[in-house]
Amino acid sequence: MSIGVIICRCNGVIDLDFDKLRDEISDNDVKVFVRNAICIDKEPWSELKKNNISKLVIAACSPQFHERTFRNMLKNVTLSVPFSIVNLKEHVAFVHRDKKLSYEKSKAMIKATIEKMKNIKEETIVEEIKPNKNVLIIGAGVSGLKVAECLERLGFEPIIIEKNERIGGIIERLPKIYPYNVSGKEFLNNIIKNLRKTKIITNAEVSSVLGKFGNYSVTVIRRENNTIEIMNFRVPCIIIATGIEEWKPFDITYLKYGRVPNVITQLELSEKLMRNEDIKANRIFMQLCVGSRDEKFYNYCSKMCCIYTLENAIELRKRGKEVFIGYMDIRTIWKAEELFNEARKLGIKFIRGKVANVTEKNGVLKLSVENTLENVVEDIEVDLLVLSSALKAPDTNKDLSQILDVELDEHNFFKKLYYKLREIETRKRGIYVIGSSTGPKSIEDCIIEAKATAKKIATEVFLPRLRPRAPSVIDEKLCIGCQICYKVCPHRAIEMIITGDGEKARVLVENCKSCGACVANCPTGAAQLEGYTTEQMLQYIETLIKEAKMDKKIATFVCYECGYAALDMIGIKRLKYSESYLIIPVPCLARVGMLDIFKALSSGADGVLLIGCLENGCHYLKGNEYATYLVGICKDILDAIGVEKERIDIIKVTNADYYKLYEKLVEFHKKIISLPKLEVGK
Amino acid sequence: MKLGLYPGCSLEGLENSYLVSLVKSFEALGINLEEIKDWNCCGATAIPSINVEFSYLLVARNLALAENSGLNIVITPCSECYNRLAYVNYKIKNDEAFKNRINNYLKEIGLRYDGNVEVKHPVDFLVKSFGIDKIKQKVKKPINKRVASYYGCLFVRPREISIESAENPRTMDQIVEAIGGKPVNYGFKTKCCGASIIITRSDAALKLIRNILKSCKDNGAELIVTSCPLCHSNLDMQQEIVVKTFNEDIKIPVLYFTQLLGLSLGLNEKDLALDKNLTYEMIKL
Amino acid sequence: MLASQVQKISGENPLACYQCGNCTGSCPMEFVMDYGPRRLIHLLQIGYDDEVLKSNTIWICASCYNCTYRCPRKISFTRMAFALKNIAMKKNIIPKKCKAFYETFLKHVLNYGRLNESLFINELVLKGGKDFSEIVRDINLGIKLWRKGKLKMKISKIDGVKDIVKLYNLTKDVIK
Amino acid sequence: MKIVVIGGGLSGLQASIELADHGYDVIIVEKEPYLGGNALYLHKYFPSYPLDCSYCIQSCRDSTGIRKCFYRSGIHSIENIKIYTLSEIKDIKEENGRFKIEIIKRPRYVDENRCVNCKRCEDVCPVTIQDNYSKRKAIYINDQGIPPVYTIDIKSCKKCGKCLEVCQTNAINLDDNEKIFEEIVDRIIVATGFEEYKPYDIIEYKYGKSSFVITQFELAKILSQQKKGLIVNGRKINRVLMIQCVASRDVRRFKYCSKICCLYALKHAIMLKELDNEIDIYIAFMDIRSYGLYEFWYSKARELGVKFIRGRPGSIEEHEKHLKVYVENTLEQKLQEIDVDLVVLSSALVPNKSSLKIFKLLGIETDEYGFAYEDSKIVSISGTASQIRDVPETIKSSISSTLKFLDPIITEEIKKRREEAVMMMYKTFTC
Repeated sequence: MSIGVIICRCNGVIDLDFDKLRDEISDNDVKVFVRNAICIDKEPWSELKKNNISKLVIAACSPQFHERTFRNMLKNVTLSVPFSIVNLKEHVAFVHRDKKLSYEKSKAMIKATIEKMKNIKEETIVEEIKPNKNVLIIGAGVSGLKVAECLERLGFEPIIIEKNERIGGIIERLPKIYPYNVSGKEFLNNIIKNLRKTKIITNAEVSSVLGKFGNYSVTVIRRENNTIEIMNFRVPCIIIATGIEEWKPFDITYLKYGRVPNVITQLELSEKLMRNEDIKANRIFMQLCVGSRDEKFYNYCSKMCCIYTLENAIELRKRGKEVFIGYMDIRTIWKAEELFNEARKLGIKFIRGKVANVTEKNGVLKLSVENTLENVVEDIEVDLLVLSSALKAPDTNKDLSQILDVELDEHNFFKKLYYKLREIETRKRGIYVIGSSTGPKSIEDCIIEAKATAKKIATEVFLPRLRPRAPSVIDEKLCIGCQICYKVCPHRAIEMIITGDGEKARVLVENCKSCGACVANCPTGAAQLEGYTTEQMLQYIETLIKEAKMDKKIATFVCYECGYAALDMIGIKRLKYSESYLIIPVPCLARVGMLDIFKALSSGADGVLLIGCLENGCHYLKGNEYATYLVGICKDILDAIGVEKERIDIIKVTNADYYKLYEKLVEFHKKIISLPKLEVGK
Repeated sequence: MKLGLYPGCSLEGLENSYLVSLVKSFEALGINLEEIKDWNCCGATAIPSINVEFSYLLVARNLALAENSGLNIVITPCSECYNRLAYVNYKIKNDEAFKNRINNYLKEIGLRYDGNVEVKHPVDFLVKSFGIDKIKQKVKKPINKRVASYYGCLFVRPREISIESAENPRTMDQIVEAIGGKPVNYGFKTKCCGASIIITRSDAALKLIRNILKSCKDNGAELIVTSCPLCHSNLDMQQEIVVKTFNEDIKIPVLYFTQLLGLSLGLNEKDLALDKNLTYEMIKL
Repeated sequence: MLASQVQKISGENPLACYQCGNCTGSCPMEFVMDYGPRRLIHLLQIGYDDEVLKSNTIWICASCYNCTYRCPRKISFTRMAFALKNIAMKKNIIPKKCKAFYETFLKHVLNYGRLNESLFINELVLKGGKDFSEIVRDINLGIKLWRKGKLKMKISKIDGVKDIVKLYNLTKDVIK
Repeated sequence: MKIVVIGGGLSGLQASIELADHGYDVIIVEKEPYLGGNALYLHKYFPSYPLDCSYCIQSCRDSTGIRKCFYRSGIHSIENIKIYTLSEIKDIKEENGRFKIEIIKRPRYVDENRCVNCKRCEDVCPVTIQDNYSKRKAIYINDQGIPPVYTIDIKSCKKCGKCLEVCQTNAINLDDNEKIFEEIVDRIIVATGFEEYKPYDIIEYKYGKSSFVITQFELAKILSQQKKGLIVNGRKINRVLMIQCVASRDVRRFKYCSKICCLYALKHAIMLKELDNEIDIYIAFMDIRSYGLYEFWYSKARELGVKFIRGRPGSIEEHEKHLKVYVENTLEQKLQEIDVDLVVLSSALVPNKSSLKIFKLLGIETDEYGFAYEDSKIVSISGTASQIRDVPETIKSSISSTLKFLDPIITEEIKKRREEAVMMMYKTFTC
């Protein structure tokens, strides 16, 4: 059993006293190889293979660039060993001037990594689940139906649960949908006619969901004619497609909705048009943004109302009615602009303003509205006032979010895993959210999301290995059932089970993303994450700090996502900062515990800096939030024991903001220098 | 629970009848009020126009005095005063920075306010805290009239301090119902009467008063009740001028809701200072 | 910048307004104003400070909070108007009648701690707070009030007048 | 299944990752030296707040986390993704249901398989190129770009040979030539994307005439370089005016609304305010279209003190030290003259120039502006080639574009490949 250390010279960029280094770190178990350009040169790797090593430390450039390159290299020489990478290029060679201190830093980092690797265990294989071909879809609106259609084509057998008696959602009520130029019903029928294997259950609601990705067990209650039917399903994935509904603007009392019969909402008008009802009114005023873009009700824009309002207005105008539209901004994005143009050409009157008063007399409504472009308050008499009311999340979302254990955002829509790139996923693996369940969406968007979700499910479920990476493990003997890990887990990958020995936590392996939040917060050390177990971390920190022979040392916990990338970027830009920063990479700042911080200080570090992702930008959802709390608590503790609390700090950055991080590094170092030497044990 | 009273300048002055009838009718209901000692003017809309910061302090002083004397609730009959007191109270309770700023000033005069006082309008107090049913039980002489309740602006707006819906309030109508009257529904319940500009722009204000009176009259009201001395003085005192200016028959008696309440509770007109109303002569009960 | 000054005093940010016009439509006094509330906020937004301060809008605002209640952006024009009046008064841009009214009001608050209404009206008339035609019009009313015994000449003054003056002096220079 | 993805922007990358995750072989053809497309130059993105960085894509199934920067996504070393940069498709021929594509690769002058990105060549290169917005050497690398290797700008290169001396892996070849490759593929994904219209033809706005009239994309590039305050062409900028709907919503040019310009104008306004609170920012608009949940950005910008003027400027005059913009404030019905230091045009977004050729080769119909309409069974349109989208929509559209190529039957070979990749991941303990 020996550990190989391969150090890359990178064409002379990494320039250390390699002989001395070899002497210092070699021993019986550790073999050191110094080579050049190991990312392109295959020769050093076959040499490793010959030397029969069982574990490997690669001291080269950023693993962010080349982790997969090295994996491929190892694969090419059929060497299957666990390995870890130390970054001597972006984190040392590019950023430091002093040769001696650079050497110390490099040595300490390599030595600490060797120590860590010594304790690494081979991974344990867990049994695999064979997922079945069902997928549960909640909501039978356009998104739900479309995703069922797509999944069917891929060989799935979807089950759709609809809480209402009728299927179709909001679109069913629209006489004409943009840009398809057909009625909502027709559009839906085109999808429904393709459904063969899909089971649609109406009047039904989900009552409980247990389990994990690949194997969720769902209970559905169906109520009809006073009978209750309970059904159970086992599904690998669940899709939330609960959609959106129109707000009834009773609360805006001055608009008199609900009190005067000829004040209706836009979708009520759509329904009338859909039923081909005769609209008796001759003068019609449509008010946009009723309740939406309003801080008091719904402060977002409902996106779709401009478009269906214009469709309705055009239809009515074509029937010879006089139509007014009151608006703040007309939001006909992309080619819907043609609707706006058409409406203008047809002579629909646009008034930039909001109806402020409504008085009714003998069926005639007198509206007063400021025409903001003319600076006059106009009194307009109409027969019908149509309110394009806000689109809002259904109230049932709250219950559903609790049953499914996924979060809602501030508007009661379902929260996406990540707002930019992972919009159709939720924090729980295997639970997808599509269509207007995450906010108002156009029909085109719903269709696209449905397709994308089908693709994602196919890839996840078809292919073997539902497990992502090494998950954390909870030792049942040590677990005291305190539920802390259960509560901090950002991906809800821990369940509490009742055993003969009381309540215990257990990892839902398939859902775990290996962030380490449970490890950092477990009071008994029951939760462990291979590579970052309590013991491995402490040993790493101790070796790192003790081996670095320098005046001031700063233990720098860097999250492996944006934090590490920003630090790399400083290297790439060759900005110079102090050698005192000794790097401790962690998967996410969630892994950093109080123990780790105080271990660093007691081992001789003068300061501790945590570098993580931007606010709202943590790749594991909650890590930087937890770390912020932790830093606050540690500061208080330091304060209480009479140590300067400025020694601990946290910064949240992205790659694009590397300069901010650079300034922070310079500033923090200055602060640490100004403080007296921290006496260990004090 | 100690109930305080903040009368305000108007109730000390021209509109003393409100104070008299309030105290009397509350007594009849078994509610005793303790006046805040050495209270000062709330600043109304005038002082905020001169200096916003100073206007907060005027209010804060009153609240601090109330807190000092252990009052839990301060009944503020004047809507203008209610608006100022309740708003500043709301800000102090919800904005820590604001609270500190105010207390820094108050320190200079040896006071401090921690936000333990609740400011309530009597209408709100009767309906929500005291209870409509309790009033019903005490009614001796039901008022069998069509009554238009005029709420005015300042105790339904702004939103932070609003007692109920600013567009269609019901509380005063509930009281009217409880004492046997028939509430009249009309469109100008919370439209402004122009009290704050009656002096500086009386021409405009008179127009507003006229609209309110006309709407009440058109909807068949026999009486108007108000809950604010400024609204009252506008609708009552200025009524004759309005009638003359617009040359319309929109005469209608205007009472304080406390006066009407007192009458139903069996108090006599003199006790309720009913005769001080300028429209007293029109009142036929 | 007037807009930022207004924000500082009132806590309301004029720049946050979307210009939807709901305030002007709701304003009971719009028919006598130079500019409606929306327009005034807009003038603030684009920095037409003189027009804002010289307009009669702020002096006509009846502080009914109707605009505030309905504003979809949760901005209060009423409070902005207060702040604007503060600033205008500091710059002495103020209609004559308003000047008399506010000065007398302040005098009462500082001298007595309260407003003594009967005295207040008298002083107001003397200071030119009322037009001649208004005085003539109101004489009848005055007589009526006198008969009813509503006008009382007793002055009420609080003990804490000293404190009030102190508070006033502390805040006098908040507006620059 | 072998699939070629034409275009290596955000959408092309996403589609490639999706297909590679599914075990298919992917070929990416990109005409620029680096993958990333428009995102490489945009610095920071919507829709997150605080503004997130733009060099971000979903991570592959066999790596940690939910997303990665371009350069560290490791796409260049995924076995079943082959990348052709500096390449263009010359011809596509259909043969028995498969396609034979001819790819022309322009020389990079640096061997992609030999360059180790040690940066020593850059240090010794004597030629510095200063373009409008940034500074670089003749041998350069895009810090975020994939592949992470150098490129020589041969037009500015003096062929002094200094880089050859320091390169220990012999990666540099100054006599590199154009090469032609042939690939046989089963399916095609078109992700050619969009670009910003350069509004030279709107003479009144003086774009191209004045160096202080720029477009939003150019501003993005400038912003990525700024550390404190805004300096453009050596002038300290105190007042900025942005003009919305330049050439879009214009029947003479582009009838459609470009959808995202309002959003990034707001983004830039907020970024400028955060960079230097003293900068006065005006946005001249017709309608602000911060649709859906993006409304937050509009109110945020308003609250930060960005000034909105409803009106479309008529003309811009250039003076010695400033620009004078004439705009009718339609809410005031008044002509306003505004003196500013910089005018930023939110110009229309149009299909990428090179996409037309591809569409023609593949027989894809387009609308009058060149956005693709319909796709066929074997060709899929991804991302902004068919319509303007924001980033989340682009991503979703790319994922959905791969759907129709998925085969419900997974071969044993694909299964094994996935298994191996995941097993390798378990062995890595850096993080």
